[in-house]
Amino acid sequence: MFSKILVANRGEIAIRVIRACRELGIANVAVFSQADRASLHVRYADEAYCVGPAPSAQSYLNMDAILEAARRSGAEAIHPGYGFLAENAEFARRCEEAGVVFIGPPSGAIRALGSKTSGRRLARAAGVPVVPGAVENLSDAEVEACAREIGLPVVIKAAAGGGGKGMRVVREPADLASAIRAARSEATSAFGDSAIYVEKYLSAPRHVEMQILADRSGHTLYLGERECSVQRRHQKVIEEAPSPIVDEPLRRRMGEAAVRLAQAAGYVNAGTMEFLVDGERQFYFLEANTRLQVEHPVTEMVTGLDLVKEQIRIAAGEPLRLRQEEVTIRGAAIECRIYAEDPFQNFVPSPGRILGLREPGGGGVRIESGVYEGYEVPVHYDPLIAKLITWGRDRLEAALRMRRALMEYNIQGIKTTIPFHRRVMADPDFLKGEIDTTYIDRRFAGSPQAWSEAERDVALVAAAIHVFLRDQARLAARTAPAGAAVSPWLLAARQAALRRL
Amino acid sequence: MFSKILVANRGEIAIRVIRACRELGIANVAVFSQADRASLHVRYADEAYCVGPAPSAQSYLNMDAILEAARRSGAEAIHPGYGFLAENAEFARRCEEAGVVFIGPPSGAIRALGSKTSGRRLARAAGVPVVPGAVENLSDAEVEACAREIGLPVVIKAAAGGGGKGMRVVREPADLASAIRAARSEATSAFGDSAIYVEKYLSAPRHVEMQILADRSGHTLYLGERECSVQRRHQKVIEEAPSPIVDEPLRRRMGEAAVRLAQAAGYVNAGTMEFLVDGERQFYFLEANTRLQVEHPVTEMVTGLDLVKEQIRIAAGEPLRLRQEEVTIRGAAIECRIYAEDPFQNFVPSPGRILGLREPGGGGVRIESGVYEGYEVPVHYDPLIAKLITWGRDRLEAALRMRRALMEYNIQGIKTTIPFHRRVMADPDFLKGEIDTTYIDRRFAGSPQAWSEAERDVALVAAAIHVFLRDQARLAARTAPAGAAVSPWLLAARQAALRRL
Amino acid sequence: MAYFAQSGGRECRLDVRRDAEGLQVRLDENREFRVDCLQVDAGLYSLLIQGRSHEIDILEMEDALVVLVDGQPFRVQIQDERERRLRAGVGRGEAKVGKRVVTAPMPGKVVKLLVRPGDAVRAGDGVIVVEAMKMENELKAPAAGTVKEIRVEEGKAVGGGDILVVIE
Amino acid sequence: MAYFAQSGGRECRLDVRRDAEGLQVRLDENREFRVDCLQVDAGLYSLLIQGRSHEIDILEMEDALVVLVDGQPFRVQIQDERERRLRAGVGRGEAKVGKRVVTAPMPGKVVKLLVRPGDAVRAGDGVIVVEAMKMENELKAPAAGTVKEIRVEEGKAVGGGDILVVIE
Repeated sequence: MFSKILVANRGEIAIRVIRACRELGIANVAVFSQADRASLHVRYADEAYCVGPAPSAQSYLNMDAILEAARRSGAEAIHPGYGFLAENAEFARRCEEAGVVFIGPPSGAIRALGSKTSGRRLARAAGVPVVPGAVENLSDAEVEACAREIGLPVVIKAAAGGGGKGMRVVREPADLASAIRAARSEATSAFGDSAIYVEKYLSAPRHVEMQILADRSGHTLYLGERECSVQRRHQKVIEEAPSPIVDEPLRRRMGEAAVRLAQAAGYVNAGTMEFLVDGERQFYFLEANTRLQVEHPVTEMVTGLDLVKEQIRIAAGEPLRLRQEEVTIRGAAIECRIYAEDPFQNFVPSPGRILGLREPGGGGVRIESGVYEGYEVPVHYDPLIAKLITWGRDRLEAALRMRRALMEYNIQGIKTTIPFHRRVMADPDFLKGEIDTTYIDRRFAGSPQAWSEAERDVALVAAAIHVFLRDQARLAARTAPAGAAVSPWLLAARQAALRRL
Repeated sequence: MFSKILVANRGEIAIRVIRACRELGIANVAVFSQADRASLHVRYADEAYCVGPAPSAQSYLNMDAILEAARRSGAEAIHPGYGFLAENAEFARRCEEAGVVFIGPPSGAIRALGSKTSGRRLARAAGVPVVPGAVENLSDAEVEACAREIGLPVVIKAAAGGGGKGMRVVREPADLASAIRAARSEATSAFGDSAIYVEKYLSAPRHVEMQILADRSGHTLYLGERECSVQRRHQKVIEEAPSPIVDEPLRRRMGEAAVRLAQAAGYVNAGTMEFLVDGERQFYFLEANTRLQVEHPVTEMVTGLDLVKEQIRIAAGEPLRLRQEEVTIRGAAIECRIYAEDPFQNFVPSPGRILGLREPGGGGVRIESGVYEGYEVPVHYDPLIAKLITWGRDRLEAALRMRRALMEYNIQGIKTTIPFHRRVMADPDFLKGEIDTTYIDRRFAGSPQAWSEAERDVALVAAAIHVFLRDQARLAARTAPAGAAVSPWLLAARQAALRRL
Repeated sequence: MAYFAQSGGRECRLDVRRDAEGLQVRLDENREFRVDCLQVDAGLYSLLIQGRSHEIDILEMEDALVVLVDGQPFRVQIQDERERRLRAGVGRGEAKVGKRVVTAPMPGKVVKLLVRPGDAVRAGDGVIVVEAMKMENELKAPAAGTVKEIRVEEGKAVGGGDILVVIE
Repeated sequence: MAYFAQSGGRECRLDVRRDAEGLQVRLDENREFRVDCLQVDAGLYSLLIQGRSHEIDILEMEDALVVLVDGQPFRVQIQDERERRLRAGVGRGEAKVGKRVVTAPMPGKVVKLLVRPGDAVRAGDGVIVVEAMKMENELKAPAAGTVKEIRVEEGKAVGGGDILVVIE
């Protein structure tokens, strides 16, 4: 086993990996950009090295600086998290060269599966059905030609992409040019690779993905599916395991297809095969994610496995400790991604300082968070600040528990998507499991309104009290001496903060 | 099913019950003393009524006020939590009279089992072994006589007690009189009942208890054991499930004994049979707890059951939905009780305002907490402010996860037992499962010291920086205008609080 | 103090008084609320109103408050008497003319300018692409007109609320 | 600034300087620490020292600091030069004489007085029972002597640090 691991990421996923290291008794090393000195992953790690200025191209994507931090600290392995360098075959190769273990698949498998175009090719060869489209790295003109050939709607995607970045759906011919431009530009800035491709856009499919684990000897397991149909701008916002539409026979068929594809690619470590599932429960391979997924906790909650620890053990050369028939699903889990975005203003990013934080607790509740009270969410990175996961004996218990936990979750100072999730958890369609990738647009179009009128009087009374107290406080401040210095010692101010009125 | 439940408790357990109600879609009603307006259970509940002044005898033990709150709010049932009125047969009887369902056993079963003396009598009759001692309500003289008869060491206990209150161990004849006085006085103030009894004190037994559930038709299940050997002043501080020394045959024997005893008492709802287990793995019935236990979450974590929801369903007349063979134990769970006590000063209570709070997160971590940042822990009640529970695929993973979670847990403003728990989780005996009721005295006697010298230089450097910055801030404060009014709006002060130096 | 509020198509008047027992709020001259109010944080309150316990979280938006009552959002526009008189004096049309600017909704970086000064634009046309928190956001013209002024350059950082493009 | 610290039987001198790059701490004239210090809360710090990341939580006790380094506690007594000179002037014996009082370690209620003025007590004898947070705590005499004064009554509330009994 390794004695020290470097975590080449930031935010909640860096903390996730640090926790796994700590629970395995492995020393851990964080890296951080100049904008991230106060970030929680730096505080939690055993060691921490600055790898460059705020822009990720100069820090979290800076292979030289990260490999240098590994060398300085004596780390024997690097965990890339998700995003940044996680699916970068070049980085995996450079780790191999530098004699440091990349905790992920070999660079060859990343190349074979990581690009969506070559992944689709491999799937076809392995007899796994795929969505119609062009699987090549296309020029702008070729994208347009192919789009016309397979017919609108189409989706343009970054070949190296993931998480909705560099992805655009085109429904009208007039939007094609600007979508190509946007996809290519985002692909370049997010992944350092401008390659894009196009495929048929299925109208209301469900997004179901299969988690796999493979050890070095080729022993490959599937750990069941996750349903990720609740998406906004093609970015997953709510995921769950198991999928409400997958039964044991379908699970086995999808799982075996995923394992077949992984083995064809010489895959090692944790990975995910994404599928679209249509109304007839036919599944089509969409793309592979050759890394840990954001939503991996829902699989952990129902299987009892710790995927990051499994990744580390596999990378250290250990064989998987269980057989397929020992993988059992207990209950159901749901994850809500908490973004620093304003749900009342079209989800524009809302960076800034967190002035108050109260996290939910209790049974069946898990929080993966990268923030704390007093922390400033920086403008430079992804707005995902936390994930809230709940478990229940069945899907309904998990959903009602999520609703309860979201009521307790309170973040002051920045806007977050918590109120949006509360609405979803009160929606009958969601509670019945009637979700697909059009779900959010279909159910939550238009400006967000209160979903019941019962408490409007209370809202009016509260608003009046709020402005009344604010006016009184302003009045008091005007009569107080101005310019009093604010120091950390004034935090004692908080002592007087809890006022009964 | 009930449409509204009143929760006759405070702190973390009131919140625990409110959460269960919310997840079942049941309206809930909190009660609070005048000292608890700002407590979290009041904020989380749907309704809240003040039931009297700070002292519990006038509020949380005030049956008239609580029944009146139930009447006003239209609550159909009352959940008593643990402590306060939870094991009070008189209160259960008064609920029955008032036509409101007491969520717990019938008053007859509380009387039969709730008093330790009658519980022991019943156990003997049911063929369950008990510890030698006098099972009567004794006078001071009778306690002394009986102690002499069975021989020191003995333990004097409140007949109506629990949680170490009203309990005193006597090893020396000279201490007998003061121990009797203290036990009787605590029994009176904590339970309103001065009855005490005495039994043989086993020298280094393990404390293992069996959770049971019984529905109204007499169908009774055992849900496996909890080991609660890690105690200080006879108060449990760390609990776990399963017990490291209990294997499946012993679990079945203890479980069946617990079920037999419950059935003999006409028991309905959740309950716990406490046993002492000696070095030969012989078990002796100690007492019954006719209520939810503080440590119930560890059983929930390994069985996947929600005990409070089960209690509510049973009280509503529903039959248990599972059979004994469907109760399965997955992995292991550990609970650390977080008290507002100073571990560096002989665990004296440390009430006061919580100025900063960072709770741990991540997989397998559960927090049951009654506090929040800015909250003032009142002097009037039990110092238990939170419980931290971890789960792992095996005991070692749960323990290492606990160690990791305790590192993340940070409470500013008051002293807590978190540093003590960190020490336990680093102790080889604990990690090997070598614990008994003498464990804490044996391993952690004397003044607490750092358990390794490696970081003392860092501690010295940090101390110097701390006083340096404090001196500088005091200097700055002296030159700033004095008497600036502190208002909640000044909380923005926090914005400047995160200082890089 | 008297306040005037609009919410969900409803207009009402609210009078807030503080007395020895706490706060008293009158809604529209006919309903009285006796409120036991605990202020937990600047925008976070615990209200007890006739036995009901409400957790209130208030988000201040540009032109209104979003009041979360136990997590459920209500948009409330509220003014005191002075503000109300001021607003009454301003024509509604005027406010719209003043809105013909494209502002940055959040801090970010200008990725691409899609128009040049003098270009004619229709309402809804993309005029500028701003990247914030790793997502590109195409900002659109609020109304038809001519691009009068561009106040930023490609590659430059912008602050939340900065005026980027002026359309006439 | 120069400080003098005692910890774990060790005595040392610490010099703290602030310069443009952050804080520099010299330990005992021979070891230099360049510290990247982030103050998170009044007693909570994140220190980066030569690549090592430490979370420091400082609890102020009556006569010392408890410094938790990544959760591990160290008791440190630390003074600046002025304080050190002051203490040096005070005989150690004197301080002990001044300690012959029984104080309430926390707020609570007096349950029972076990002694009366004029009673002789030995060190370790119980003198008073105080209930705090539902537990009864018997407070003991710090030294042998005679009870000179009892400042509280049974049933009365006491504050943390209040002097309850004076022994001479």
